[in-house]
Amino acid sequence: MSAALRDRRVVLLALIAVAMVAMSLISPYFLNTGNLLSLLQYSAVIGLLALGQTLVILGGGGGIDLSIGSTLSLCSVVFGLLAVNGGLNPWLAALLTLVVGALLGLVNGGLITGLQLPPLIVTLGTLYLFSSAANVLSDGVDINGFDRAGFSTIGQTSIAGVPFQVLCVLIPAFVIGAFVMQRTVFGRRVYQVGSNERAAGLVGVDVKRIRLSLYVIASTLAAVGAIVTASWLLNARPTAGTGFELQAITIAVLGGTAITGGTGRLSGTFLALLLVAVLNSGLQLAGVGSTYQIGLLGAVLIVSMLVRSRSQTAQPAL
Amino acid sequence: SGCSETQSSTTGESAAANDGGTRVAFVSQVEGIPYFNGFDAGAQRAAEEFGVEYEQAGPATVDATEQVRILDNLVSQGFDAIAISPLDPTSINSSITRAQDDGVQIATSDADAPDSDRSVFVSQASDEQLGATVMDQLADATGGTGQYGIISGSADSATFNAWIDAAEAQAAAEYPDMELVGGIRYTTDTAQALEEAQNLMTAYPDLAGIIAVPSTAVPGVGQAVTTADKIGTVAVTGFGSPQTAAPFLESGAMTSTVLWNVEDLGYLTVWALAQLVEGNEFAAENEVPGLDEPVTYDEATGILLLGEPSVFTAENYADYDF
Amino acid sequence: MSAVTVTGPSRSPALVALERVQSLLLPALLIGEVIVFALLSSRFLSADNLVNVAVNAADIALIAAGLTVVVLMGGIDVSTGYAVGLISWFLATLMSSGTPGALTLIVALIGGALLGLLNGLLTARLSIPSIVATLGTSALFQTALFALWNRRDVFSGPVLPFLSGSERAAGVPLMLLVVLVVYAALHLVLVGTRVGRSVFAIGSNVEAARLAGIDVRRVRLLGSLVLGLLVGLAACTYLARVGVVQASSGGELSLLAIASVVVGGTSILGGEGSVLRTLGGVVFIALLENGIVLAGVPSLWNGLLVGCVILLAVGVNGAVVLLRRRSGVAE
Amino acid sequence: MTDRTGTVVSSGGAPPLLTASGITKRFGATRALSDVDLVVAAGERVAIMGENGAGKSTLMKVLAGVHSPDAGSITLDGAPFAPRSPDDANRAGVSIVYQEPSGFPHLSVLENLWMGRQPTRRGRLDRGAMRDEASALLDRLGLPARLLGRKMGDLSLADQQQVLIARAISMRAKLLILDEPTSILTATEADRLFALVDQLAGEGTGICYITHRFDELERVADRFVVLRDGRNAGETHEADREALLAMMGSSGEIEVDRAGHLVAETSTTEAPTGGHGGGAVMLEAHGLTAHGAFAGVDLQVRAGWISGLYGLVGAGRTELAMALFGEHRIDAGEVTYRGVPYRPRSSRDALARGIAYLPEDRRTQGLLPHMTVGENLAAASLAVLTRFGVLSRAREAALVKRWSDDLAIKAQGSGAPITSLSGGNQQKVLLARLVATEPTVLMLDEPTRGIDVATKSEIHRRVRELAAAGAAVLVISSEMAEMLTLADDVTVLHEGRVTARLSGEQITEQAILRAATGVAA
Ligand SMILES: Nc1ncnc2c1ncn2[C@@H]1O[C@H](COP(=O)(O)OP(=O)(O)OP(=O)(O)O)[C@@H](O)[C@H]1O
Ligand SMILES: Nc1ncnc2c1ncn2[C@@H]1O[C@H](COP(=O)(O)OP(=O)(O)OP(=O)(O)O)[C@@H](O)[C@H]1O
Ligand SMILES: [Mg+2]
Ligand SMILES: [Mg+2]
Repeated sequence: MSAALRDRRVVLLALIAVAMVAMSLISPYFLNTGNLLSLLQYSAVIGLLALGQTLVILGGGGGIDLSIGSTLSLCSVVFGLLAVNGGLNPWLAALLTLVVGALLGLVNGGLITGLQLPPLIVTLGTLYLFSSAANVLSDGVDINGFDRAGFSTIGQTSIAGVPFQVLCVLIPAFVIGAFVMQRTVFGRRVYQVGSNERAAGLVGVDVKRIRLSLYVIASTLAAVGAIVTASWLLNARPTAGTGFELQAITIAVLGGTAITGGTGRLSGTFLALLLVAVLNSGLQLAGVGSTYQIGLLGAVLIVSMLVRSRSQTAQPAL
Repeated sequence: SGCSETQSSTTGESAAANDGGTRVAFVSQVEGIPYFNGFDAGAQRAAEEFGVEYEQAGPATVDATEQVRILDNLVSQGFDAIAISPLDPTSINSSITRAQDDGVQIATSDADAPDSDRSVFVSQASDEQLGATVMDQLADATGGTGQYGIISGSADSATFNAWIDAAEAQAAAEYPDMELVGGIRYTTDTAQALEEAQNLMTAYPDLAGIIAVPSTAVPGVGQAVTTADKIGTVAVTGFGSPQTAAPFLESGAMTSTVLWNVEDLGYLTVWALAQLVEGNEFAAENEVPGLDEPVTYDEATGILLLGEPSVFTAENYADYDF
Repeated sequence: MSAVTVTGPSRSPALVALERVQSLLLPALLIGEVIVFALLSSRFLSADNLVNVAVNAADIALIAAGLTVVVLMGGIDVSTGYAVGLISWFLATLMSSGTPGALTLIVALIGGALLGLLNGLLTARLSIPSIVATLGTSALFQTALFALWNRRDVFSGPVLPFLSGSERAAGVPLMLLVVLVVYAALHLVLVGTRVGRSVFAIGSNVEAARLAGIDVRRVRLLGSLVLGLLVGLAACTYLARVGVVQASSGGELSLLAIASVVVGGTSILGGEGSVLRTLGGVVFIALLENGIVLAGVPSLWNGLLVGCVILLAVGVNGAVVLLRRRSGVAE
Repeated sequence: MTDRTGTVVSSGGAPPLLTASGITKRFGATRALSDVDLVVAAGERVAIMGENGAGKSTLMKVLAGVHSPDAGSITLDGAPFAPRSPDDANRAGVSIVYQEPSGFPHLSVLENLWMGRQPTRRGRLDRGAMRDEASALLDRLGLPARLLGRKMGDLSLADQQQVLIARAISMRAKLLILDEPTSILTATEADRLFALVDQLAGEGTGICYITHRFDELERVADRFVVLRDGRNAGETHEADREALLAMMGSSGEIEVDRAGHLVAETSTTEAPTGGHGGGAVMLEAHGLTAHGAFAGVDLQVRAGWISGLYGLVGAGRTELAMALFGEHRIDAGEVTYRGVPYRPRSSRDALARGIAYLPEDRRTQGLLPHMTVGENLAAASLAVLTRFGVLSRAREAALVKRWSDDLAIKAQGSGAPITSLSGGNQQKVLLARLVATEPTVLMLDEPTRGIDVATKSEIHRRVRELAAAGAAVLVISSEMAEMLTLADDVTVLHEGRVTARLSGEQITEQAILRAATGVAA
């Protein structure tokens, strides 16, 4: 859309290329593992959350979803209870979990658009609420004993070397998401609302409904993430999503989404996800510990914002 | 854990590793606790002894998904054998199966994944023995009667839950006059453990003892008893490494801490991994060069047992550097 | 039309009632909480217990006080927890190498000021939205702490006796007095000085503040600095309380501090609130966490209650604003 | 009328208090001020006049230290004056009441009066002093002292404005700037302000006074300086409306003699529509009331006809249009659309029916600043560009091309960011956005505010064509000339009530102004 944004994606691509070269120099295993695509396997879930987070932020009005990790945890527990303790067919349980995810999004979105409360605080409240509910429902313990046959397809198989959850969940989610955002009325409405909600209201957009649906979509994606996790690891944990919220925001912002809304693309988020995956994988191969990876991500985030605030004219600080 | 000081050596050596040396690795539960440093120290000693290369890594926070990522990553780096201390007993299973299929020997160590395809579980001591020992320690200090509390780590840690079950079983069997109060308190960090301990002491003024389960809770509980001026009134024991418990063993705030020799566990794990790479079978009783006691192996469960739990007290903690 | 009539729009009875609920919500919740817990546990109101609660809440209280200043200007900071951890490491290391406590306290304040200024620089000077900037610095602080910690827990006694819970005057821990002094001072500055009023002005209308000749950037930077200093002080009380610094010490404080500010009723959008309300929020959450343990509620329920309280507090706020808008009172 | 000159010596003959010469100020592509001169003597009351967007506020903001000029110099009391901030200017003795409300809604009136310059004693605010002086101030404006404790945001806009005036006065400035201070004040409030201005001028304060109200000119000013398109357009000591309007008039197309002009206009371009009362009534309001905004309004908008809605700023025109568009609460009254009762609920409903509205504030209500020219233009037409929710790019491109050609929008392609366009072209995009929905009723709120002359006449021409093609058009404008050229009939609002309904020969500037200022009512 704007030159700065195009830059952002070019910058990300360049960074990815540099990181790939650097990583393959640092570690001889980086390239010859043969399946670079499987890099994304670990990022599939966080990718889904970042996708939802991007949409919520794009919708403007201070939109942000801090509860997205807790939503994943709660959905994970719900799924476990339904599939294991309730003895439901896992596919049916998955379907019901999606419904629960959507309802949780409705709680967030309803409070935010209905009562016009600041998203940061509402989702901070539900961050505590949902994760605690997950703990209470599961008694804090993880739930396992899933029916292995069939259901583990999502998390445990791969097609032509590409993990199923990447090929059939993550990539389709982004492709559909990008299509919706760029080619449909809904997507266009989201950008309108994020760009100038007053103007959007005057061209006939139901601002509240659009924003509400963004929170519902984000939570539903978190529910998908919960199902993928459950199928992949064959257990459901009340802490499955702890800490993911900040990572998801980081990736969305790194991908070029302005925290004030209206600017950003899913392709940017995807590239940011890719960059993070390459960095994490490469650093792990090089024997650099996980905590250092977190720090590097923080540094990349700040530097990318610095580049951004220079290229843009006086962005208001929140 | 893959920290800075090992980093340079491992990256330097990994190039040489392509020349055919045996390379083994261990995935800890989390980076950043002294316990796994002790493990690392023992493991490095064994690596030198047996001429293999050793590397250790772990997630930044207690996160099972991250463990899977690290294990898969190590597999793709072409390690010959890898041990892991799984955070939960199931999520790692499919990765273990895949690794075994790729010809990488996988052992569990420190914690088990019983339903997985792991080749062996290197056990520090059985959960039953650990739980029973800690209960014995507590009962010893309190004279076998009174109220006690348990402060655990995150609720979904299988290892902690197994120890707690064993401790409660031991209490039921041996110490009928000991009463668990306040339920099991789950905590995430030292500060929270401290608060929980204080609150327990407030809610139950006659509290006779506290068991601090995770190593993060140990200093918190020790500190709480110290600040509450209840040294000698409330007995504290738990599963902390001796260095973590040191100040409190010294001051008497903790009567003892129950663990095993983690360095030996690291040592034994590397030895076991080396055996797996060589293709050697374990005997029912194994002489391990460098360990004083022989190590037993249970063919049926595939468990290699280091031995009895160790009890660390003010007298002996200084001998251990973890 | 006479000019003397003040043409304020009339308030509906519902709005008036709700506004009263809004201003009385926190006191009411506090009283309710105290009554319920006192009934459930006879120990709840004991002096010992209350002292414990106060001592344990000291670090959150100090952080939340500084955070209130930042939030009043429409900002936010999610890096305070690891900042406390990072500074604590330096303090513990200094203490265990025998550095005098007074010197260590100065280091704590300088360290806090530096971290605060870093955040201030990124937000006030370089115009990075504060949520993004502090997410980034939080990650950096966490990693720095991990690197410094380098596999060694550092044990340390209190930096200075009066910053620990053990030193008391007439049964009241001096630490509590330190906290109260900080709150009183901050309150007086915010209410009674020019720069304090500027903080509110910036949060209420940045553009108008600029036009009124307020150096917005400098006041923002100052806010970050104050928060930083208090984070430094909080590191001292944290260390005195916990006695050990580990790889992820302090991380849990960030969100709790924000929750305290919000439950207190300071508007996250800036312009409205006070440190005294924040103090109420801190007390409320601290008593809640303490009370449910004493009442024998399983610890897993903690978050559920905290979450509900946050939502209740902002929900009432939101309803007031909404009614106000509906009855045509200009916002 | 005097010619434009930088060396006008003011009435008193004393050395001028303030001299600004050659002031130039650009905002990106727009040139708000070009080489403007201004002289104010001590105790002199100078009215700054000009149409919307002429640069009046910008000039004042330069004097007040808000904007630093790109070129030019200022002296104050004979010394060079280059304020770098409003604070600088205050200290030097320049204070200002801004056109836009600039208070702190969450803070008390007392605080609003003193913010940024509170008196202190040993570092602490001296509340006693603040309160004493503030009460005296409010008293001068006829406001009760109990207002001091009220929250600014709880006051009416007029009271807020008076607080801001009190604030500016309290600075005891050498130069006091009042930018349209009376636009939302009642007559009594305004009178009190005028008395105050006289008093201050008598004490030697120089006054710069901006207003669009001709009826108050004589009352407030000794001299009238006119700006046009960011340049000096002349000045005079006489409050002569005709002369002033001639100086202000931004193009030769607008004649002061309305009658002759209208004849010329209607006889050529508007022949098909004008003169016969237009076609069918498309939108009609009866006794429409929204408390606090407008009351008992009757209004008709007819096909093939341009209805004007005039009023001073704050008369409630925007609220009325918004109400018809479904975006403002209606407390009483009826609306019919094509003779059928219609309850406006939302802009979506209205647009679906063919009722379109061009908002008055381009920046906050119209533009989608992060989006492209094409996306902005097509924003209201998405429904017709889609099948099953999927946008047809080809049809979108065709629509964008058609209407941007139609309105001759100058942009580097439809993919260019909307922010890269000049204000006039941005406005054309917004107009094209509405026209592209092919509406039957078009409500245009200040359609040419702040845009250049050429674009203005283009827009006027296009609006006439639309009416000629059968659209029912309602034009809201604060600009007399625009009313006179465009409207076939004029409804005048004063404080929310209709004070005149004029058509044909009745439409004279005098009649409109009298009704707008409430004189006729
Ligand atoms: N901050 C700004 N950024 C960009 N353009 C601006 C800015 N301020 C003013 N302008 C532009 O400068 C021109 C002059 O504006 P100004 O506000 O000075 O007009 P005015 O004579 O005060 O009009 P009005 O009678 O409507 O108040 C307009 O085209 C306006 O759009
Ligand atoms: N309740 C309100 N809150 C905030 N601003 C208001 C309110 N009512 C009116 N205004 C502002 O006051 C100004 C004049 O009000 P209004 O829209 O009623 O008059 P108008 O006749 O449409 O005048 P104009 O279109 O010339 O501004 C507008 O700029 C409007 O934004
Ligand atoms: Mg103006
Ligand atoms: Mg208007």
